[in-house]
Amino acid sequence: MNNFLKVAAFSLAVIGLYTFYSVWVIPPINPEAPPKEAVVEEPATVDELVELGESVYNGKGACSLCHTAAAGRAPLLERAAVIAGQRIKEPGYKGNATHAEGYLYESLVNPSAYVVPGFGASGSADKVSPMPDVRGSSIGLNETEIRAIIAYLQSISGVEVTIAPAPTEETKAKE
Amino acid sequence: MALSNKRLSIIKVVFSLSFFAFLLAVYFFASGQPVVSAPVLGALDYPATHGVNRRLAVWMAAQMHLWFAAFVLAVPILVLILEFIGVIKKDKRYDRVACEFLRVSITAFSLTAITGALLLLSLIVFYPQLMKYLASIFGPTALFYALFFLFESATLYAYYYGWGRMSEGSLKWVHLLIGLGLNTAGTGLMFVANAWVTFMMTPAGVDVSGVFNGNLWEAVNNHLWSPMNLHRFIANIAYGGSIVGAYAAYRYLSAANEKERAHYDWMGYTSSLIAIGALLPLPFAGYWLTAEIYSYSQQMGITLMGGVFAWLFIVQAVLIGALFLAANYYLWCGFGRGSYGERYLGYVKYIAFVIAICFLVWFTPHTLILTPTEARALGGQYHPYLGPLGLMPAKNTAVNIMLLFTFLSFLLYRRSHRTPTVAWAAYGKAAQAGLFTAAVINITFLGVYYGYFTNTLYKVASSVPQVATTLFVIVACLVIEAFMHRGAERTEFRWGRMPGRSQYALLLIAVSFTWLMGLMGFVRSAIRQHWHVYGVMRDASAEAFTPSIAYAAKVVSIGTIIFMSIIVFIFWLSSAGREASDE
Amino acid sequence: MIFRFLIFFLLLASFSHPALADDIDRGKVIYDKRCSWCHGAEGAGDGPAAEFLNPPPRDFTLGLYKWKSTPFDEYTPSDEDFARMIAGESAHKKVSGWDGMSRTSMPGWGDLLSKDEVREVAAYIKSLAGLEKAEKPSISTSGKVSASKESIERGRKIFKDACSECHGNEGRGDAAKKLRDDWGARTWPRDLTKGWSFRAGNRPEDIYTRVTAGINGTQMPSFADPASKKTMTEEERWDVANYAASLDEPQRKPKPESVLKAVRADNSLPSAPEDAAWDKAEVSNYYLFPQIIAGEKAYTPSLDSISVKALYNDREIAFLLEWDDPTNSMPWDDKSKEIAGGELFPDGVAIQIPADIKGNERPYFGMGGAKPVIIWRWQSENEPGAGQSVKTLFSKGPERITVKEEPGITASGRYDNGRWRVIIKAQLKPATGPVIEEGSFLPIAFAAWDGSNQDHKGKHTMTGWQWATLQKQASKPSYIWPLIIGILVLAVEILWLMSARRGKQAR
Amino acid sequence: MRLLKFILINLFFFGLLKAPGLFLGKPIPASIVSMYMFFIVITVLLVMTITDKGAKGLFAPIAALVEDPSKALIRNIVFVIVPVVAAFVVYMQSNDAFAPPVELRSAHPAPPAMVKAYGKTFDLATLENPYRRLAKEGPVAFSALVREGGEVYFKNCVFCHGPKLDGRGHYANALDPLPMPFSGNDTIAQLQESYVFWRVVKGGPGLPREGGPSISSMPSWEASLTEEEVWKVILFIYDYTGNTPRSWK
Repeated sequence: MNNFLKVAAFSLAVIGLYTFYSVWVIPPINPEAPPKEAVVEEPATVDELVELGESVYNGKGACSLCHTAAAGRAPLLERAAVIAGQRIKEPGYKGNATHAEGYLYESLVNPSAYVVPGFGASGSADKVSPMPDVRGSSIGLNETEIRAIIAYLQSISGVEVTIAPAPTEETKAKE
Repeated sequence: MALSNKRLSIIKVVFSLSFFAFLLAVYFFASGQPVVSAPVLGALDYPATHGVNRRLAVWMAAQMHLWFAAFVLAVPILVLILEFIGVIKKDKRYDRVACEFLRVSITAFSLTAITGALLLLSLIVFYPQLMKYLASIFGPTALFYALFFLFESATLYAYYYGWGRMSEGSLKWVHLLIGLGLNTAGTGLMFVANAWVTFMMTPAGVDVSGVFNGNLWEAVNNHLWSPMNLHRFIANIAYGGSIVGAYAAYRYLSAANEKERAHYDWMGYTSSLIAIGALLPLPFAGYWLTAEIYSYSQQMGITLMGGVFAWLFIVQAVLIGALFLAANYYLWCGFGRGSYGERYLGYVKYIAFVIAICFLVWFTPHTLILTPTEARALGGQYHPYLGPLGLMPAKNTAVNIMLLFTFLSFLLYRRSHRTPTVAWAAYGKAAQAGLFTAAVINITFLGVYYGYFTNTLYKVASSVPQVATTLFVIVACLVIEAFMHRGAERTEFRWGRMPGRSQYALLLIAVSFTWLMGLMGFVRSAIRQHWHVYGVMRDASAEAFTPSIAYAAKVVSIGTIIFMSIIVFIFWLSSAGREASDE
Repeated sequence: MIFRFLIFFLLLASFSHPALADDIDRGKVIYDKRCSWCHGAEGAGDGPAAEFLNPPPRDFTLGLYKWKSTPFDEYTPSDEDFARMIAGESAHKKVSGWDGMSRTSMPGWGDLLSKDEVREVAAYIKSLAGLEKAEKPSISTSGKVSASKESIERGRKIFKDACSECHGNEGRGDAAKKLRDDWGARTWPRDLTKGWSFRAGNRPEDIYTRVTAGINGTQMPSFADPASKKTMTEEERWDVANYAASLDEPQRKPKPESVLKAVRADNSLPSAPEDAAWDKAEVSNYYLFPQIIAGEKAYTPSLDSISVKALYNDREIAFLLEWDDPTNSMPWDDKSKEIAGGELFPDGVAIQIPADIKGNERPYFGMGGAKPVIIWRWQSENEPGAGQSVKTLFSKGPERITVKEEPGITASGRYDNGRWRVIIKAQLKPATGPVIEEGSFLPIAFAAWDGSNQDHKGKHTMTGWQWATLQKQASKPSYIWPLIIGILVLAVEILWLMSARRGKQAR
Repeated sequence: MRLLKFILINLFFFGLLKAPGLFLGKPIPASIVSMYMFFIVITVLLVMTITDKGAKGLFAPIAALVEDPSKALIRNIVFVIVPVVAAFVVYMQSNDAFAPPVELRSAHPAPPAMVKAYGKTFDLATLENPYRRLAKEGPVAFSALVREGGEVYFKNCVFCHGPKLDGRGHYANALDPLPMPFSGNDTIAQLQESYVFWRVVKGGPGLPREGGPSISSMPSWEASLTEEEVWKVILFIYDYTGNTPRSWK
């Protein structure tokens, strides 16, 4: 038993030394924290809204993962805001938006309202979109970010940005 | 002893079978999953843990499983090697030790299965989305895993229970074959598990958003798979050797009589020799692994070597330095086993000096901890004398010289019980000395020249010729040694004539090894940072932070203590079981 | 005989190398690589860096050198002077305070250039103005008068008559005279209390040489020049040099790593700089460097160091900030306006601390950034009777500053003989800003404005982050741990002893 | 006497480690000295205890102190002194409160994979100096670019990094830490140009945590220098100091 205690004490001392060295002797460096969503200030101007939209599009929203020519899994959005006006008149459209802006909003929160031919979920015959609701847990955009995305899409499509920086009564009523 | 040996075995079998069933269930669950892209997770995708730190829970489970797995994989390899040596040398001692260990391995085997199940369970409970995604890709491999597991269980029991019955004649060779099958299955198991782990680090076979392209082999054979397989395989051997060495050391210290002492002395020596032998090529496997990390993602490589974890390699240097110092000390003490040992004692201080210097160079950090006064005196972070020692070429040089001098200790140790009688012995020794000197000069020159006098482009270029020099000299000296000592005058090796102090060196090796494995496991996983699957699937849980080295050290220490305690318990259990059956 | 040969060879050697065409050519190559960036391709002191440096780089085409050891009536510096000016300290370790041209952008090149190369460069730059070898020898310091009390006392009187006109009553370079050098650059008389800032050393010998030779191209005349109204005898020059050397306040030389230790005061904190309570506090000195990062840049700073003391009690902390400023900038005052020679602003000083204290982390030192800072800014009177002002600013960067209401902050300053002494008091638990705790380390930075030098807003001088700490009076934990360790060690010893005894008995 | 030898050997090494600080003004940091000494003491101890005889010789005086009754007086003295010394050491350590916090700043921290600047995104892994190829293709144009880089340097960087590029500019000693030197082979010589580009463009504020962003006075030059100017000034600093950029190829 005496031997066992000695050996145990020795082993504990060795472990203790290594721990001491790693914890107290080498400098404490805390690795970078995982990128947190920045607390976005409410955009005050249309330009800021578009800017926010771009960063969400490429960052948090992860839109650019699929909506690129390289990935090829989702339609390209360079003219999305232009096409939107025509989409609502197409026969395959199941949503209830009445104008382009509303259509874009709907595409984000209810993607299956209109599925671009060839981009449906596999086995659904283009009836169901593989895209998630952007408000869902996997992406989790808030209303400001959704409006920012719409503003961004409008800006890259070259149409006038119709989204107001802060939600107006009109947009609120629509929602 | 309340549990009889038989009842223990039944429990073990039940455990193993239930683990197998569990694996099959996972397989069927997984194979039903549709192929999806890696989900973008939010904090709500992780089930509530009610105060349990999910990260820590999975970490502990994984680390325990890895230690046990390493032990369980390593011991049969060691056992097979020992049994084989025993057959060749016709020495029963080897056989006895081998059998003694297999018994330990059997208890550890069921503990491996238990910790494995625990790990799997905790992963599924705490990280369901990740497991779902991995299962959607690796589902089919679970079947292989289950099959390997079944085969390993079967061969293990056959190997162990057939030991007595298959000990003679051709049956012995069949027995060896079963042992080989056991090790193949075990290694196969590890390879399959490695595929999952390495996929998380260097995903292949999927596109940027994680959509699986259907080629399972590509996902399995990702960048890190092969180097990781090799690295873990070699490390397992070294680890097994060190644990067995520690066991022998403990038995040596508490031996009741001369005979037992001699036996455990011999056992400690043999196993630690295997451990150190396997330790030598390990850095080179490590180089390969790191090179692959760099080639997959330079970013990841820099995070590993230059960034937050730069200090981890200083800690690693301290640990490996301690390992080498302990190994050398053990050899030096061993000079006393032979009757000629006395004549080499004088050299020890020089060898120790060189090894210590190399050691100090190795752990000189690149970024110095300076008080503001010191920083001012030096005028910045760079130190005129220590600065160059912090660079890679200096460390490569130091490691190679350290290896060479450890080898020198070994050579002197071998001569402590024999004197060559061949006519050309003097020339042989001169040749060895010449080779040795040339090698040291060459390694130093390469390090200094490539490190400080050429284009930075070639900085790392020195490592390959340095390593080649070291290996060449070791092999050449061994060949000369072998020829020179043909028909040499030998005195008997007096096993058991070791001071108790030397046994603590073996204990230190085992403890350091365990700790080191935990630390390296941490860094391998930590360089993924906040990714589940690097660059593909982000960890969005509250515990997604990368732990600091201090945090990891504490976790590893606690893990080591728990693991060592269980191991002690297993040894006690197996010896108690044997005493019970002996009665 | 042998000696004669030796001398002959030495002479031969010395004749064979000065100002050879080869030397000049080689010197030009070195000059083009190393010197032309500041001194210009043609040596006219107009290199790319020239307009940003203060003092500006020398124009070699005029052959006019400020810092030479040859007499006033000798145009050319000695070869030794050239070597010193170029090679700097490494070649002349014995000259104190000389590292290149001290406190200028001219470094000592002795580590990069060999002695021969230095000679070659010197030959080249001499050739730019057609200078030959100096005919007169360097000023001899062999008649040195030792720096006795009497000598210094005599020096003081002479100084008052002859020097204080520019250097000020206390030698702080604060006499109200607007000076320009022959190249048109604004110059300020040397602050003699900062010996470490002298270009060519601050030993009495160095100062004697300066007084004797003058500084070419500036208003600093030679006091050995018989044509001058203020000619001094050799002894007088030594006296005044001894006096000037005695003005040095070496304890005010900045030490960059020094921690500002605030001392606990028993009673209320002093409101006057003369208060004896300040004697308890240790002074910390910091270099000021000009803001040359963003916005309007201060390329020609007139302030170069600041000294700080701090006291605190239960509620408040008080800082005593002292810095030498050659002018009291009073924007309404005609004299001030004349000295300023440009738009005139009030003087100012500021203390910056992080808005949150989190371990060692600090915001960006230049007015913060993503992590905000708190700034307490004091300003001297802008109009007669308007009074000095103090403001609390909350800053997230140079363009994102908001003024906060903070009644707990007070400040007052006084200007006296070239030195500002300002006391700023702040709450330990302010409405805006971090809670300042005893014993912990507080990152702190300072800034200063010299309105006569057109410093205002972002154009000013400043320090980087420094550490301040509120020195604890007595702390209990510091005795507990040693006690525990001591007892533990003793216990181990006794255990050991007992086990040894037992072992012996067993035997 | 072996005990004395043991102490003397260790003292010798300790002196060796302290010498650079005492005589050359280049101290070996206290943190390193303590690390070194720890292993030196252990190594010496190991070497001296290989044989039983050696171990016994080393420990005999200590053992005698405890066991030999005739040495009771010395023992009592030693037993009092040792705890007092230990307590004193701890006291000194815990009261060393006026040393400012030790700061650690990794001189070359890990760069990000991507850098956004000048309205573009640069991939640091593949980013190269667009002018570097001219070194071979057009030496005349190249040296002109280096000269232009020099002008950028002497208009923007010289104040801190110095005319000798040794990090000792006019205002250097007001900064803490001192500005980075470019001369010598351990700063920019170790780095790729893309790395230097990142450091210049993003400055201290762009450093990751382990780089101690708050301990750097380097401003971000993105607003005041153009992309071309940054590349040129990088050409210059390598050229002037005779260094070559590191390359992964």
